[in-house]
Amino acid sequence: MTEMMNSGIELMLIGMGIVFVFLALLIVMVKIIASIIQRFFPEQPVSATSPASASTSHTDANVIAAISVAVHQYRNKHKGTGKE
Amino acid sequence: MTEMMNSGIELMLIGMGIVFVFLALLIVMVKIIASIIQRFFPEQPVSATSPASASTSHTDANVIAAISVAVHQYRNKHKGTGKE
Amino acid sequence: MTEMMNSGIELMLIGMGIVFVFLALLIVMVKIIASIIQRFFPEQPVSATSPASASTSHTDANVIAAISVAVHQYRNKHKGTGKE
Amino acid sequence: MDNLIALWESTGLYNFTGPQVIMMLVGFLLLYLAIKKGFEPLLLLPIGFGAVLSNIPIAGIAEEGGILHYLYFGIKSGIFPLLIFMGVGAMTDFGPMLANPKTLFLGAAAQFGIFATLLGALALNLIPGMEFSLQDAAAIAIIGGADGPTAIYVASKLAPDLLGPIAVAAYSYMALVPLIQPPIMRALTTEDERKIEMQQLRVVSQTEKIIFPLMLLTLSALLLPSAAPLVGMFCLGNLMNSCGVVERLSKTAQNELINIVTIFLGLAVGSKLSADAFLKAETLGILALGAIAFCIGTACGVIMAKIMNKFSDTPINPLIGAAGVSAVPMAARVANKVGLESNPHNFLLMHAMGPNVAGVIGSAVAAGVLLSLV
Amino acid sequence: MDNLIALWESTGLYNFTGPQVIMMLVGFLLLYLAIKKGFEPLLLLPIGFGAVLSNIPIAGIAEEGGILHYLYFGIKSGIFPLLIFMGVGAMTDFGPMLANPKTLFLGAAAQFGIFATLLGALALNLIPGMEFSLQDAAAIAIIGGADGPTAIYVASKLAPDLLGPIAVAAYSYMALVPLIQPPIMRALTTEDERKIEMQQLRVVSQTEKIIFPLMLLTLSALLLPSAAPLVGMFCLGNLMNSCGVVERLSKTAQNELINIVTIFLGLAVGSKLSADAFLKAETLGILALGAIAFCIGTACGVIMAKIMNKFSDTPINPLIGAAGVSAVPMAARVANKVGLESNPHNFLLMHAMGPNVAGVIGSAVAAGVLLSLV
Amino acid sequence: MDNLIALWESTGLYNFTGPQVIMMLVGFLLLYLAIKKGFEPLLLLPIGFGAVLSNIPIAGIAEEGGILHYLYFGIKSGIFPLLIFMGVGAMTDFGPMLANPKTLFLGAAAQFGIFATLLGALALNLIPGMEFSLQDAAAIAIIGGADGPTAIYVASKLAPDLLGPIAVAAYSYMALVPLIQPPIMRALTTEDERKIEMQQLRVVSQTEKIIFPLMLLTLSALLLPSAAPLVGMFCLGNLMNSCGVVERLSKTAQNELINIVTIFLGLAVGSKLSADAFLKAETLGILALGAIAFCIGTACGVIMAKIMNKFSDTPINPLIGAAGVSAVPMAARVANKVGLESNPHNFLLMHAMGPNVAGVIGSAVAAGVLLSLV
Ligand code: NA
Ligand code: NA
Ligand code: NA
Repeated sequence: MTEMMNSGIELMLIGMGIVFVFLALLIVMVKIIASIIQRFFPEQPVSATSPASASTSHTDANVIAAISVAVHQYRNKHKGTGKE
Repeated sequence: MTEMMNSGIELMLIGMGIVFVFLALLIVMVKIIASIIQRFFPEQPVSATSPASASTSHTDANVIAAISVAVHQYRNKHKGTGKE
Repeated sequence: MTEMMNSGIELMLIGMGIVFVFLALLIVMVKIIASIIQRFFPEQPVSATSPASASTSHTDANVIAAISVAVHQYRNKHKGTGKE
Repeated sequence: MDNLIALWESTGLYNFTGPQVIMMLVGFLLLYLAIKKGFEPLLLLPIGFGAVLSNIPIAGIAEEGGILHYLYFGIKSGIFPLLIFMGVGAMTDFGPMLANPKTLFLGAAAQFGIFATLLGALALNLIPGMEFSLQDAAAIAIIGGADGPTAIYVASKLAPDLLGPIAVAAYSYMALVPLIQPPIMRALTTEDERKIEMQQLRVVSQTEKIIFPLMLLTLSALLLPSAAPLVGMFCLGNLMNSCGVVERLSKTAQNELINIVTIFLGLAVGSKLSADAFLKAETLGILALGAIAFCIGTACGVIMAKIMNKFSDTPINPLIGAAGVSAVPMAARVANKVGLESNPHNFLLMHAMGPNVAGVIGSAVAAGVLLSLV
Repeated sequence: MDNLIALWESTGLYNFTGPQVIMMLVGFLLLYLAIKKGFEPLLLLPIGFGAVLSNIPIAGIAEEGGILHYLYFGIKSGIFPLLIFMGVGAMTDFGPMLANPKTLFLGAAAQFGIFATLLGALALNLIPGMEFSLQDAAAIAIIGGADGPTAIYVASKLAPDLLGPIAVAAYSYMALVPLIQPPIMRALTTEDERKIEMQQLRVVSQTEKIIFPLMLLTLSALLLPSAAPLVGMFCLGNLMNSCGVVERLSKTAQNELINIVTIFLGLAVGSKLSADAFLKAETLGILALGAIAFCIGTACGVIMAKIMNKFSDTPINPLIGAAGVSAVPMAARVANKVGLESNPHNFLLMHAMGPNVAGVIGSAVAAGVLLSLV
Repeated sequence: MDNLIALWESTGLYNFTGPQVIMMLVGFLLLYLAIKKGFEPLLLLPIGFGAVLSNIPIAGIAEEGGILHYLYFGIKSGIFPLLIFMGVGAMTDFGPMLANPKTLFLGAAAQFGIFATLLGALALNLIPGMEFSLQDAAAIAIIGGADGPTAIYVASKLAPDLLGPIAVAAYSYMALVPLIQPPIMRALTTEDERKIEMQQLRVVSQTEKIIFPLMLLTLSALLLPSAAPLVGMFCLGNLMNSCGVVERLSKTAQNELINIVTIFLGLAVGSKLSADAFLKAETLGILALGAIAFCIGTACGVIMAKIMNKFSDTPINPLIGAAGVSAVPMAARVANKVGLESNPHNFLLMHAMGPNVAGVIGSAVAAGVLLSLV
């Protein structure tokens, strides 16, 4: 019994140790990779707003309402077929 | 041979008996459940017509025609990709 | 070694022979079937242009732009849910 | 030269046997029926193709090590028919039946087709050349259940050798329901009866739809555990759909999973259409008995509906009794169509869906009886 | 008459044992929790249904030759949990974690719940009637990882007899995260701490997202190969998604494949909810220990975050530490919600996703330790 | 302390062998080619990942009891490549070939790449360190078929030890078709030949498209049953698509089913990229022979097209002969692109699809010859 508890405590210490060492190493590596990429292979971050959303403002509200109805109905019909 | 026919007849009687007893019990239980639910846990049955369909009448016919074309084309293209 | 090469050469000759004979037979059969079908069961080839595309020209450009935006957004949202 | 002779001796032309040729033609016939005649193509196309593949000599596609041999394990273990039944359950709406539960009796009556066929199969033993054991007779009888996965499940347990013809007969006659049923329905009903309009069905709450499959499974567990695998998987699919919280799983069970299993199941059934198993007098007997089973089931459903109409407060159109054989949703559509002929304003479809799904339950119960007593 | 008696003796009514009835009720309870209470329905519905099916007498659905017995092979071989982990990987976005890598420490700290529970399980041996081996204790402890597939994988290797209760506990407590965590989080933090706003996360490039899973797998291969099956399948899914060139495969892994496997896995787990395995004092112990594991994990995550906030240049809201237990994305949502209570303009969701996915990695690493040393 | 030592002895760092490290690097190289260079990513990504996973020491992912070991059964049994071939069949349109059936000769000619490579592999035996049996040579030769599932199917039957390198070579060279083919095509044709415009293809009726797969299967059954599993599953997929009545099944075969099997097949192929099997002189031989096979196949296709152009009433652009190697649809696109360089108004794509799909049939026939005679 006490022996098993001792094993358990040892397991706890080793286990938490490994978890921390492993994730600490991961932090170091993530940082190294990030700095390498930012220095040598910089990427242009893509902006989240799509150009499509901008052009929407020019269409009048009635049209948009109609479309949302149509898409809604289409989506429902779509679901209804149970094929996709 | 006759023995097998006898088994068969017995099987028929027992079988149809069980089928009827089973489904009769099911009827009883369905009715009990239905009355319990209707008495103690009444639900508001959701109307089948969605609010979206009502607003459709306000959009003019040309717009609806255009939308149905668009959705039709979209659906075709959609199929065409063979990915979904 | 030489024996194996001999086997290989024989295999090459037989193999290419069979491939050609097989595909030649296929050509013959395809032609026979095609002539039988064209003579006895002619089909009306369906035209590729759908009637829907014709009616599009009657809707004004603003509506079409709005629709393409809507479908585009719908498709994106559609993708975004990751359910289909 | 030796190689050329070896090659010739490895051709199909050299090795084909007459029976194999006939079975390949049977396979092509099934493909023709599936594609050109629209006979249950989802099943008969893979079954027909499987028959063609498995009768190619030398290739050994249905023998140890061949792909169809591996796929057959899915039937032997019961996994494929049960998964299909789960998908069918997910596609089933018990609403119309719950709104009018006494239609369950129609689903019960139509199962007489099963047990009458059982006697018929035993009687066929009188004809020389036919030899059906009680197991065989039970497996054939289940064709009368008009339910593909149930028939395959029962046949794979009781008479695997007859699986091929039984499955083919079951799906063929299901496809022929629009031809088989109407004459019987017209013969057993009067014009006035066919005109009967039924009361609109009440709306069924979601809670009832959730509780029903659980209740059905419980009843099966208490009374007829041998039906529990079939009933259970059917109820699982139904619950996944009706509960509304696992839409992902329900959609997958109704679409991708059932499609994948259908391809595999069809091919595996086809692999049992070997000359040994099919080109026997018994096969003719099975085909004849299957047709009889559908006819008797239809007739009993209609007669039961006539009797119930006599004693019920609300009117019951006897045509919906025919839908009790199951063959979902074909039989319900047939009832609707025959009803419209007599009364163009009488839409029986939803009323016929009640006995239709009741027929599925009825034949699963009958399958349980056969599995436990035979 | 003999037949009638045989039939009666083949009913469930005749054969049901008390424990089977209780286990069926447990199954129905799980279905109730899944459907009405929304407890992880995708898993608990099939698990509950599997429990019902496998406790039906005579039917033998979970015994040799039954469908659940075949499905269980997918767990015994590790295939099902690994495929689910692959799908989860494909659904995981490591972006927030890569933008703020020190949140990995929060995912590490929360794993103390696992190891504390291991000791707790061993301590329970003092209570008469409880008997846990070191393997059992390790399998129970992994509930603290708050990750379903990891728990099932480890339990199937170390203590297959306890698989049923462990899986049920793991998924139940994951569903209860919104109830379990907030009181602990509030008790360990001050109002001011909960108000801390964090800096907006930088945008992470696709290259980093592609390299990360490969790096993680390499590290696991070098240091902890016993975690490599879990980590590897997770990274495969993640790579399929982040690389952008195999969208077909990524979508299938996230949808159809994971759905199919979820149905099968749930049923197979349910088949281990037999009376023999479940109706024991140990099960109560497992349920109690599971709750404790979640509490300790949450507390350690929060405390670690408080410590890091002290020493960090940029502010860290201690609430996001609670997300380190994993339970993706529930725990991150809880952190967000508790944060909004104190500061209605403080959206912690994305900040909490970092420790949340770090918790998945952390528990996979802990699982590797347990698998290699126990 | 003992535990720490045990832990150290269970790390990858302690257990890695040089060859394993090299094979992991090979796996990473394949991932790089798949992701950054776009080399057939659907296959090379899972193959590369499988190579990485299977070379992790201790973890035993590809050994008895590991997930990749179980998945490999799908290749050993032939199930995976045949299911993929079914899906490819469902995606194939035989229309252009049926409109111009003599392009089948181009698909035949290009198979000379297979048989020339067979001789080449046997000749390599002269080099010390290389040792190929006739089986090995045949399995390597099939790379020249430029068809992934066919290559994997044949290799798994004739030379399972060489499966890894053969599959990698087949898919890599298919990805390199746009680099390998154009110089050969230009060298063997004159500017005038490349400018040849071809007559518009007639419309092919649906009936022809339905009959063709059945005819092809029948011919294979009669003449070359050893090719029937491959040809049969391909024709099944094609029939499901062209018949139009089982759209559900056809879509599933083309999408979810092929995607799932692709993931599994790729991982399982990767599991054969072990150091023992890969780090040998023979692998270099296989890679060299594969490149030669593609070159010879391309050249023979072009030459055959030149000959046919001489004797045909209607003009044939020799460039479309190169598409006869299969590598669908890459080779057809290459023919189109090279044609456009000489004549910007000359769209050869549809004309090249004929020999392209003919090449698939041709290599399945060649596979049948090899399987039956070797
Ligand atoms: Na029925
Ligand atoms: Na965790
Ligand atoms: Na080819």
